[in-house]
Amino acid sequence: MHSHTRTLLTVVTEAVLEGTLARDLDRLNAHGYTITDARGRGSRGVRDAGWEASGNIRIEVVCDKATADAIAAHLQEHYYDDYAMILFMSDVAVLRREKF
Amino acid sequence: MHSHTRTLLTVVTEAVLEGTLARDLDRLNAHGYTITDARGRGSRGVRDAGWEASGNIRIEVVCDKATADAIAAHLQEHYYDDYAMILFMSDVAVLRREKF
Amino acid sequence: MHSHTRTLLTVVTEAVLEGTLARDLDRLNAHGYTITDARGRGSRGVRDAGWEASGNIRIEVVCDKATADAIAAHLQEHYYDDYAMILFMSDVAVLRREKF
Amino acid sequence: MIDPIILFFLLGGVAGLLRSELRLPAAVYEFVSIVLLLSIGLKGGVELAKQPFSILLPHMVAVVAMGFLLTLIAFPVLRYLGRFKRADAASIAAHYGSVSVGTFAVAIAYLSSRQIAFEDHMPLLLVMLEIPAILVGIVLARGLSRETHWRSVAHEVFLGKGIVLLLGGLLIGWAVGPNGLKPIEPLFFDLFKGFLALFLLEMGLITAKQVGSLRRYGPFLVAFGIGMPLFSALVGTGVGLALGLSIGGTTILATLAASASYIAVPAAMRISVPEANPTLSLAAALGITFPFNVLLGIPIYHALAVWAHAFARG
Amino acid sequence: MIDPIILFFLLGGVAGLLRSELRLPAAVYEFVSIVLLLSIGLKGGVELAKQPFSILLPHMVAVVAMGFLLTLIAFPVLRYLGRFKRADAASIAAHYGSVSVGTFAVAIAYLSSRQIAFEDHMPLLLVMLEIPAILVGIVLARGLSRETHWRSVAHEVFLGKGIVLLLGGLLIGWAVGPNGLKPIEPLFFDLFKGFLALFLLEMGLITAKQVGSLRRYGPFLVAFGIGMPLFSALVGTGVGLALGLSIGGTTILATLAASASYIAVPAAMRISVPEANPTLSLAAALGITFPFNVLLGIPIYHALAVWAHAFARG
Amino acid sequence: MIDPIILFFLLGGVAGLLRSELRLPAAVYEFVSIVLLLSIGLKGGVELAKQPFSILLPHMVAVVAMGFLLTLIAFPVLRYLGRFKRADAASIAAHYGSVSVGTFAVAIAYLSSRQIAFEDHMPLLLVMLEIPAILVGIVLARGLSRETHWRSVAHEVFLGKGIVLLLGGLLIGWAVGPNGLKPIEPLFFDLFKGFLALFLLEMGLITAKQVGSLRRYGPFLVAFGIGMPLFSALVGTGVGLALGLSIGGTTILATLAASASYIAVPAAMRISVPEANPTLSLAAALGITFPFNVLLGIPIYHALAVWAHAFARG
Ligand SMILES: Nc1ncnc2c1ncn2[C@@H]1O[C@H](COP(=O)(O)O)[C@@H](O)[C@H]1O
Ligand SMILES: Nc1ncnc2c1ncn2[C@@H]1O[C@H](COP(=O)(O)O)[C@@H](O)[C@H]1O
Ligand SMILES: Nc1ncnc2c1ncn2[C@@H]1O[C@H](COP(=O)(O)O)[C@@H](O)[C@H]1O
Ligand code: NA
Ligand code: NA
Ligand code: NA
Repeated sequence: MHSHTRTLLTVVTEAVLEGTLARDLDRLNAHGYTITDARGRGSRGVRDAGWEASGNIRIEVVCDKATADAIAAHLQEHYYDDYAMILFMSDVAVLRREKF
Repeated sequence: MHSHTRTLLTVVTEAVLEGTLARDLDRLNAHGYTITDARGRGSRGVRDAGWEASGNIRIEVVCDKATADAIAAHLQEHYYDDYAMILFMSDVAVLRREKF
Repeated sequence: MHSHTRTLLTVVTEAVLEGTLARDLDRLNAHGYTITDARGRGSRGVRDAGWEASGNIRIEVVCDKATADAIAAHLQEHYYDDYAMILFMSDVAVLRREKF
Repeated sequence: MIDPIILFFLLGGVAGLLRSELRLPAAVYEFVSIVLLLSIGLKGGVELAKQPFSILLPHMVAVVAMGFLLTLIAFPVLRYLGRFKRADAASIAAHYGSVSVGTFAVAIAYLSSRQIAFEDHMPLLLVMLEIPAILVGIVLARGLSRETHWRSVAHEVFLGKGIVLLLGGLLIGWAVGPNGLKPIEPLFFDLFKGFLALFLLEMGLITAKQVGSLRRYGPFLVAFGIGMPLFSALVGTGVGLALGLSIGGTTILATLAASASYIAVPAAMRISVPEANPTLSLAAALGITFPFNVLLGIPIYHALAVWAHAFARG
Repeated sequence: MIDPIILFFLLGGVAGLLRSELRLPAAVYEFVSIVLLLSIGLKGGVELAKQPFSILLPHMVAVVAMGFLLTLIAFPVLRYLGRFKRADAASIAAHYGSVSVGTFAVAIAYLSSRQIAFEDHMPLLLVMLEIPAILVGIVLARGLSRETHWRSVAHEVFLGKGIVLLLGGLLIGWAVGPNGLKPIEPLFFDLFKGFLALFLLEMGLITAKQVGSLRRYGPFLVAFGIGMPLFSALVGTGVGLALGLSIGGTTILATLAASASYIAVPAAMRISVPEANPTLSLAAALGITFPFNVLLGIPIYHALAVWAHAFARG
Repeated sequence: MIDPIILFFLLGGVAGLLRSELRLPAAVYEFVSIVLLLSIGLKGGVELAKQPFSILLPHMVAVVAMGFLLTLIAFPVLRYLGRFKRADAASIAAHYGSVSVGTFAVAIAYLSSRQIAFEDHMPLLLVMLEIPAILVGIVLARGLSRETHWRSVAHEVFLGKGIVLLLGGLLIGWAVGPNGLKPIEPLFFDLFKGFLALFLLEMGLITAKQVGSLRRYGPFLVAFGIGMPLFSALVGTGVGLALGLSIGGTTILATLAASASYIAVPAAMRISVPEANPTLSLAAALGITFPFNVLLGIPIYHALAVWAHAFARG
């Protein structure tokens, strides 16, 4: 099967950012994203999703490298200092490149 | 540690397909799968999991390349046109190859 | 953007282990982890999260290769035989290496 | 006096249109709808025992026939007037040939807050009316092809959440009778309207989300979403009269006819007619017909039933 | 007349066997069980205040001893007759030495719908009986080895959800007394049976899933899943008589003895005896013993209590 | 006699401190808080209709002024006495200038279980008092800079879950009046205290988690978390007297003043003043002030109101 390489960008951050980030991703040309509810621990302590203020979300965006870099730069500039947030990227193979 | 390379196939699609896909995966020789509930946006608009008809699921299958290709081809043929669905693959290292 | 390579270790296992594994990860020097609720099928049958005893969790840890290997070895030694569990690893690019 | 549950629907709608962050967790929505479905079933089942099957049977048959008929009428309208693709026309027709449990619940609440009696086997008719449209819709989309997996269609249709809970409730209510239900009344009967209020709050939020799709698919869908229920209500009223139902019963049968499914049918169509665009049918059923019925339709159908009964009596 | 809650269990079971898509979201299951556990605790606590501790103490001791005993009897049966591995035999034995809160709730509902009185400190005995079997099970699997982390075992056992809610409810009920509970009665008491119905619906669905495992593990497990509760009920009846419990109280103690845990013990065993196969114990406890007790066992234990009291008195 | 709901809070707190695995699923927490918010709104709305707007308006204005004032007083204390960073001081001040719906609910429960009457428009004042502190907090952190997106702040603040449900409930209650609400009373009124008990159980669990942070941030936060509500309660009592509120109404106004937000304000601050550390304000509001108010504060504020009324009357 003919496949193409794209970048999978994964972000784990505070649930309170969901709306804001959805708008950001739109503006930064992500063709789509997938969100799941999550909990976890990091440098800002335990976030256990027990109630509104303490939930995480895990966002995945499949896009080209340039878009992923732009999103990562944007997140790093605007949210990294003030919010619990990590992000990481990897290469993935996709089938229909026009979707991403 | 001795590890082996396998393919991780990730599918994001409509929750209504869960039962059907579980049967398909079985038939296509996936040794297992993992499902999480998700929401997101893509070419078919926002799917926000507010109620039954608008939820996504995120399926992961770790298997050999051939199986992953077969599953991807099957999904592309049967569901890609009619359902909100994306899929992507990457290589992962596993410890006990006989499990996958 | 300057990025660094780290290892993403993903574990899918029984929800009952959450507390124990969180403590283990702490001890094994993971700087953080992310957990989502999951269900699935594997060699130990269907785990469908219908109630307490049958739920899975999906744990992600981003860390250096050595830590990932140590965690994998620890899990394999202590839990692989007795619990529904799979694990796999892949390389990911991270931005601020000091976080991981 | 306006029913508070209607105001909950409006509250949800307004909050949704203003993009409030309010939303019911999916688990809460499910909890509330499970309790409502069981309540409706139980309430109907209790009274079922009192009726001889010989009276129920003709009603059941008539209602099934009505479900077939409405779907068959809606299809050509959508296909030729609305110029929808075959699969889309079939799917939307199936939604309108079937019923909405939420609308049914509002009609019950409407009548009981006005102390208007109605026949107690209405929940049974609700169940009967849910299914035929799905079968017709599939056949309209597919023809009677061999390829349709009727076994899995039947499984999908008869073992869906809604039917299992409604039928289960009916059977339990029928088996234990009114006294047997006493101990579970506080949850299933006393809280009914409160849960219905929460349900409608969420329905308002969901409805508000359909507005975008509606704008895209234009005026025909809007017109159909209002015209079809009005027409179906006439048919329902006629059937009600013919079956000799009371004014309350006629009102409910008209409401059932007028309502469009947004739970059972979407799920079944998604599996059996996947090439149909689900956004179309949901935009119409949820974005237009549900609010229309809840806010205006039910009082209209009630007036219609009163008028028809007066007319019929002479 | 059959209790409606039993029918909810059957509805769940049938829906599950037919592979209906019906399922309660995990959050709803938790909500319902949290309310049930608190209800049972509160109800017991209210009455606890009336009893002097000097009466309660011997009952508590007797019940703990019974928990030890039943586990110790079940183990060799499973190990030598059933030819289970040591860990599996120990784990299953622990399940049967402990109790099922769901079964207890059904027994309460059974007695109160028949207006049969029972001692009010039964929830306390329920709590007491939950724990000893876990300890015995671990020792049977492990020996009294140094390696067992008793601290974390104790943590797991005493701070599990079930015990905290039951004990917490007991203490709150005991502290505020019947009048103090008035304002929270509508949630915790009036809705009790309704929530129990929803709980049993879900239990039916879960039970149906055990059938596959049962087929695999064969007839011994099925026989044990019926024989053991019958035997335990005899022991429970004897203890009830010896403690001078009423007919209702004896019935409940027999039911407690006969019931097998599927919440506290599985969780504890999974952590402390991980090499035991959880499928085995759940298949027996949920697939056989729970339905057996709920459908047949409780009436049998009631009859047994009536007969034993008649026999004892005369 | 101690209120059982307080004991639920303690149960949650103890379970949390002992690291029990007990926790309410997030969906259950949301369900319970949605019902509570609607209940409070509905109850207030029903009575609102009876009051002419000319009486309400001065109360609303006074309360908004109080919200501004308390935030402006708290800020310098935190900034200069507590040596917090500007953003942190502004954020914490906003939490304390706003209100806690949970504390309000406990105060209502406290008064009604003692049959002490209070003015029925209190929920309206609750809504009014929720918002001004947020605006002040943002301005304190930012200055009146052009960069603040006031549109999105307003959206965040006025369309947050809490305000929508409280205001929505008020409007619905006001529109349908007491008779109209009858059918939904069982869910929203009868279960109120039961749901409040579950809510407080979870609040206890959450509060227990704040202990770690408190230890880290030291004694000033603890002192502030007790001193500030005591001071605010004095202000609230004064305003209550000046507005001519009854003893009950004064108690509630003092409680409102004394309470610190942990829902609306944290969410708004997180978005609008992200550089403020949310752990600080939650540790103070949840870890200190909420338990203080619930366990000791409300009785104190009640005594204060009694004393102040006696004093005022002469
Ligand atoms: N090393 C890690 N591996 C996986 N997830 C992490 C890691 N570090 C942080 N996280 C997740 O990211 C969230 C925010 O991280 P932090 O900003 O470090 O507190 C945490 O709550 C975790 O869910
Ligand atoms: N570029 C993307 N990155 C991540 N997830 C996506 C992307 N595109 C689509 N999705 C997910 O896949 C679902 C279906 O996509 P679509 O068929 O494009 O509507 C969406 O609801 C998203 O959850
Ligand atoms: N090949 C696989 N791909 C993805 N997930 C798997 C796979 N095998 C097992 N799993 C997940 O891991 C859990 C435990 O696996 P097992 O120990 O094989 O029963 C299952 O319940 C699945 O959620
Ligand atoms: Na219809
Ligand atoms: Na037992
Ligand atoms: Na305040």
